[in-house]
Amino acid sequence: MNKSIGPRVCDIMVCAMARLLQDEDRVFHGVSSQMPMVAMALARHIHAPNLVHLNIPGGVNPASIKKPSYSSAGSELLATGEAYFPLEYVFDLSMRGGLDVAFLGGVQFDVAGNVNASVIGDYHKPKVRLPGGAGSAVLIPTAKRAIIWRTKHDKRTFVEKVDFVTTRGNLWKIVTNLCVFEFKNGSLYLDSIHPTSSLEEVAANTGFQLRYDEIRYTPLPTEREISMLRQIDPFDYRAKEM
Amino acid sequence: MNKSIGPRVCDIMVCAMARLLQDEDRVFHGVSSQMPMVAMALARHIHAPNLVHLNIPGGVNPASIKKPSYSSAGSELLATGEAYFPLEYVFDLSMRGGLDVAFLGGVQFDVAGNVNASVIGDYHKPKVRLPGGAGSAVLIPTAKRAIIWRTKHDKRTFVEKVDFVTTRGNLWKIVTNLCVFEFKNGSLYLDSIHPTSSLEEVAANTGFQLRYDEIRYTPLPTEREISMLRQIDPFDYRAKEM
Amino acid sequence: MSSKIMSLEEAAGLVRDGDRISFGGNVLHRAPMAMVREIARQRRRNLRIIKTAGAHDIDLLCAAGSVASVDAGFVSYETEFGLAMHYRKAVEGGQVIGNEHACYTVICSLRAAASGAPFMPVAGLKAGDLLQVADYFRVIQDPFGGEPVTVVKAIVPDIAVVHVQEADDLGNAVIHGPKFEDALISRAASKVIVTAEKIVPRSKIRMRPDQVDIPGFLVSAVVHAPRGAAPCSVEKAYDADTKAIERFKKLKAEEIDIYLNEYEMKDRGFKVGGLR
Amino acid sequence: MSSKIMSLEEAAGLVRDGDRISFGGNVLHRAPMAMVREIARQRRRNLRIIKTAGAHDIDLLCAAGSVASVDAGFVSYETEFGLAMHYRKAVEGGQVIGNEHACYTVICSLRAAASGAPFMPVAGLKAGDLLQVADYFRVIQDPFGGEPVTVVKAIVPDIAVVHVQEADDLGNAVIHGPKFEDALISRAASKVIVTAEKIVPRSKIRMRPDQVDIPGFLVSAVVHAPRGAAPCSVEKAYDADTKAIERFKKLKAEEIDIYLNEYEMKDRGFKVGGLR
Repeated sequence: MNKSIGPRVCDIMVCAMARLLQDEDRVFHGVSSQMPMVAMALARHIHAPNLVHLNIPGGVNPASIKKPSYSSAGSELLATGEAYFPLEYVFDLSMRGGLDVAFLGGVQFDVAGNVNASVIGDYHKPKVRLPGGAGSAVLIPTAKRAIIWRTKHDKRTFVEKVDFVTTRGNLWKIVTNLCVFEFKNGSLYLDSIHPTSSLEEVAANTGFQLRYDEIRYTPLPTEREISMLRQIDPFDYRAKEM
Repeated sequence: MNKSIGPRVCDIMVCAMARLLQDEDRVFHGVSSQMPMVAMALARHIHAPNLVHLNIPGGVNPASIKKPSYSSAGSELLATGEAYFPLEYVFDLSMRGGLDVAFLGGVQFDVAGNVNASVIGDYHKPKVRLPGGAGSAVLIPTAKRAIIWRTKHDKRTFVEKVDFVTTRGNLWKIVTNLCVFEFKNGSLYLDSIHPTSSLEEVAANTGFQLRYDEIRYTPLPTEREISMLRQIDPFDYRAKEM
Repeated sequence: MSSKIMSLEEAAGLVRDGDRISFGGNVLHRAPMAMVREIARQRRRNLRIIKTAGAHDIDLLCAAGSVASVDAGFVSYETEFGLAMHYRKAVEGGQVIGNEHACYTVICSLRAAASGAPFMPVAGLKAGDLLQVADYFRVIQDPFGGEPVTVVKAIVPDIAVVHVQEADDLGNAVIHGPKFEDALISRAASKVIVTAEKIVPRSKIRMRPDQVDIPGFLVSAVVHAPRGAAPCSVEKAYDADTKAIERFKKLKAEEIDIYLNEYEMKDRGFKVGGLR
Repeated sequence: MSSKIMSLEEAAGLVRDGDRISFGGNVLHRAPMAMVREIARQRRRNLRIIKTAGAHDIDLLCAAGSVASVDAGFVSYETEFGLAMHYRKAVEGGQVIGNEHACYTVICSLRAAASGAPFMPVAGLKAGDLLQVADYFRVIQDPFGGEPVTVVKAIVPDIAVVHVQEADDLGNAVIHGPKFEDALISRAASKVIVTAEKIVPRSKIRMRPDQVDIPGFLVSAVVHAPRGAAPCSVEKAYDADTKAIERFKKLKAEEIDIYLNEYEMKDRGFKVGGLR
């Protein structure tokens, strides 16, 4: 890795997400999800060759994710895939307990592991109408491990109590631009801090008291990971959200 | 028609069934259903060009029904069709009120319009286990008009009370080798007697008291119908059940 | 059998004020934008939109004031285009009711409709405020003795609009690439309008009947609509027109007519029977 | 990714006594007969079969004494071959429980399984003795205030066996012609065995991923089984062998081994890695 540039947060996030995936995991990402899409491809190339990559257009294990610049639901995912397994069947799969990992978004998260993707303020008269939970309300309760990623870690996002509980359930990790949280024993715990951030920064941008067992740092991307990332994501879609 | 041969019962039955179909009707036949299959093709060629022919292999409006000699669920129905609409969607269509006519079998029928395709004797310890109702239990209640055909009209088939009510509902007509029944006002009525049979024969082979408004005879096939039948069903599958 | 080909204007006439309407495609892919624009130009009102994940279609109709409610799992452009601000403002302003669904509960509502059932079980919807605030969810007992299960109410769209690559004049429609929920909405809805990049001969469709995604007998109108999904993408035809989307996103609601007029000639083309 | 190719014998070993098992195909078309025969040869017992409409598959396993129950809408050969007499006698003799379904209620049971739901509404099942005698149906209230609705209990097959024209070694399977409920049972079951007329290279499947009916990740075993549906038919490969079916139909239950032995060499072929 070129030290003069230093590690980029998006690379740290994508590698952290990729390492959460195990071989043979069946993993789903939705729309507006370039980072998980790249993370899944990275995992398949590095340590999880039998990972099953599922997505909205229904392409199983797409060979390429290079084309759909503005979309993580583009037809290339099917065109370069090995089979067609459309969205409604991915949901069914999770409902019957057959989905290992779901990558999901969300706008507000609280210390108790509740996720809000619906509204700020009252549901029937919202101050802010959010885009909606997409798959979250059914996938977070049913996927064996739900991973949330979020590139804007601030006090409006990580709150003591969410305005609206879109869903809760098998939340496992939240990967942000500053750190990784783990949900365990009914609470969000600080799991690791990105080397590009600090405990102080995370605390200053989190709306609840941080809990942690020990201070750990998210491992930096390896050279192999970075070079693989350049290969599978040459147009740097993983940086789009930053 | 060649008078020296005389009208065949199978032709009378198929033509009677075809005439029950109206233009634009969505019509379904199942397995072991060569006669309805031929009747539907006949109707499409004679008076119902916009009839929608639905079947188990899922071929919509097959251009040909010549090949599947032993089957009315053969792949030719799809291969020569205009679209694919599989069985499960045909059922759904009927459930939501979108199927006009269903052709169904059955083994026992009673004067009150009950249909038995399941067992003779006790359900849990049957004296005779019948093949089963296939689609009947959900199609007879939901298709707008259910037509039953039966090539063996006898007292074991047409009874005062069936051993087991597999289903009941929108039964409309029963076309047999002797006559046509109509179900109305909660009872089976003798609708028309085939010219090849007689009131006495129908009465002698029916296990309940015949009801009828007037004595009518089923119209004979026209020359045009017979010549069309020879064209669409050259191998005479319509006679297979006789 | 008689042709169902209509002009875009005629077909849009099948849509009534207050209709429940469902659009094919997903987010920026294969949304039936030509028909969406025509519906807006015809000033349809109080539409109740149903879609798993919408973007430009829902946003445009909200901007045009054509919408009463939206039942969707997700309404937003993808990452680089940001949020669907017209939708958002319309909900925040109280003009539009935003019924929050999971994409899957929309699917289940449509499955219920397609199978004539009043509701559909949703095994995964187990927790959260949605069960309290949304009157289209109910938790019921499992009559077979298992855990209680959430069910979602059926939604029967009055009309479904689907944009495809190829259709014949009977409405037999072929989708290339991802099909999303298009076939499902065609079975759930009372009427179906197909808009197609290309009208192909019946004989071509008959060569591969198994490739037909929507059978013609479910279809009420077929519209020849080249570039009928633009500025959204169509597999094997064109990619999303990112500049047009960005331009749209800068418009205020009162400027929407400019946008609709720009597309009017392209959308309507020449009349049926004429050249396109 | 590693190959899932197995011999017929090995794959049949995945089937356990007492399993719920569902077969692909419909009546005389594309039934996975090679696997059915191997299961019978391996003397599997107490199988609980689930199929919309079965014929030779169910009849043969009943003759072989492998069956505890059958959940089906229809069990019979087509017109000219008559009834499935082994099935019939087994039910009449009390050895086999014949659970009467409509083909559609089997479909709904499997849809419930595929979607993790405990039950599925069946809008059309409104009357008749089945509602009284069958404990897998219940009439429940519509929580949204409509008419009461019948629901059917989910059936999760332990194993699904599907015979297809083409599969790669990962289990990505392509069905030509009618697909019947094969894809549905592959999603409803806990394990899936694919038997295939032809094993094709992964690269061939990747040329048309949208044509794959069953994705490999759902599949536990892939068996190369040329003529694996005979004497039933396979679209584009062979028609039903009416003589073989007629011969079988004349056999008594105690003569079934003769029939199974006749097919043994053909069914098993040579071992994996050898010629076939």
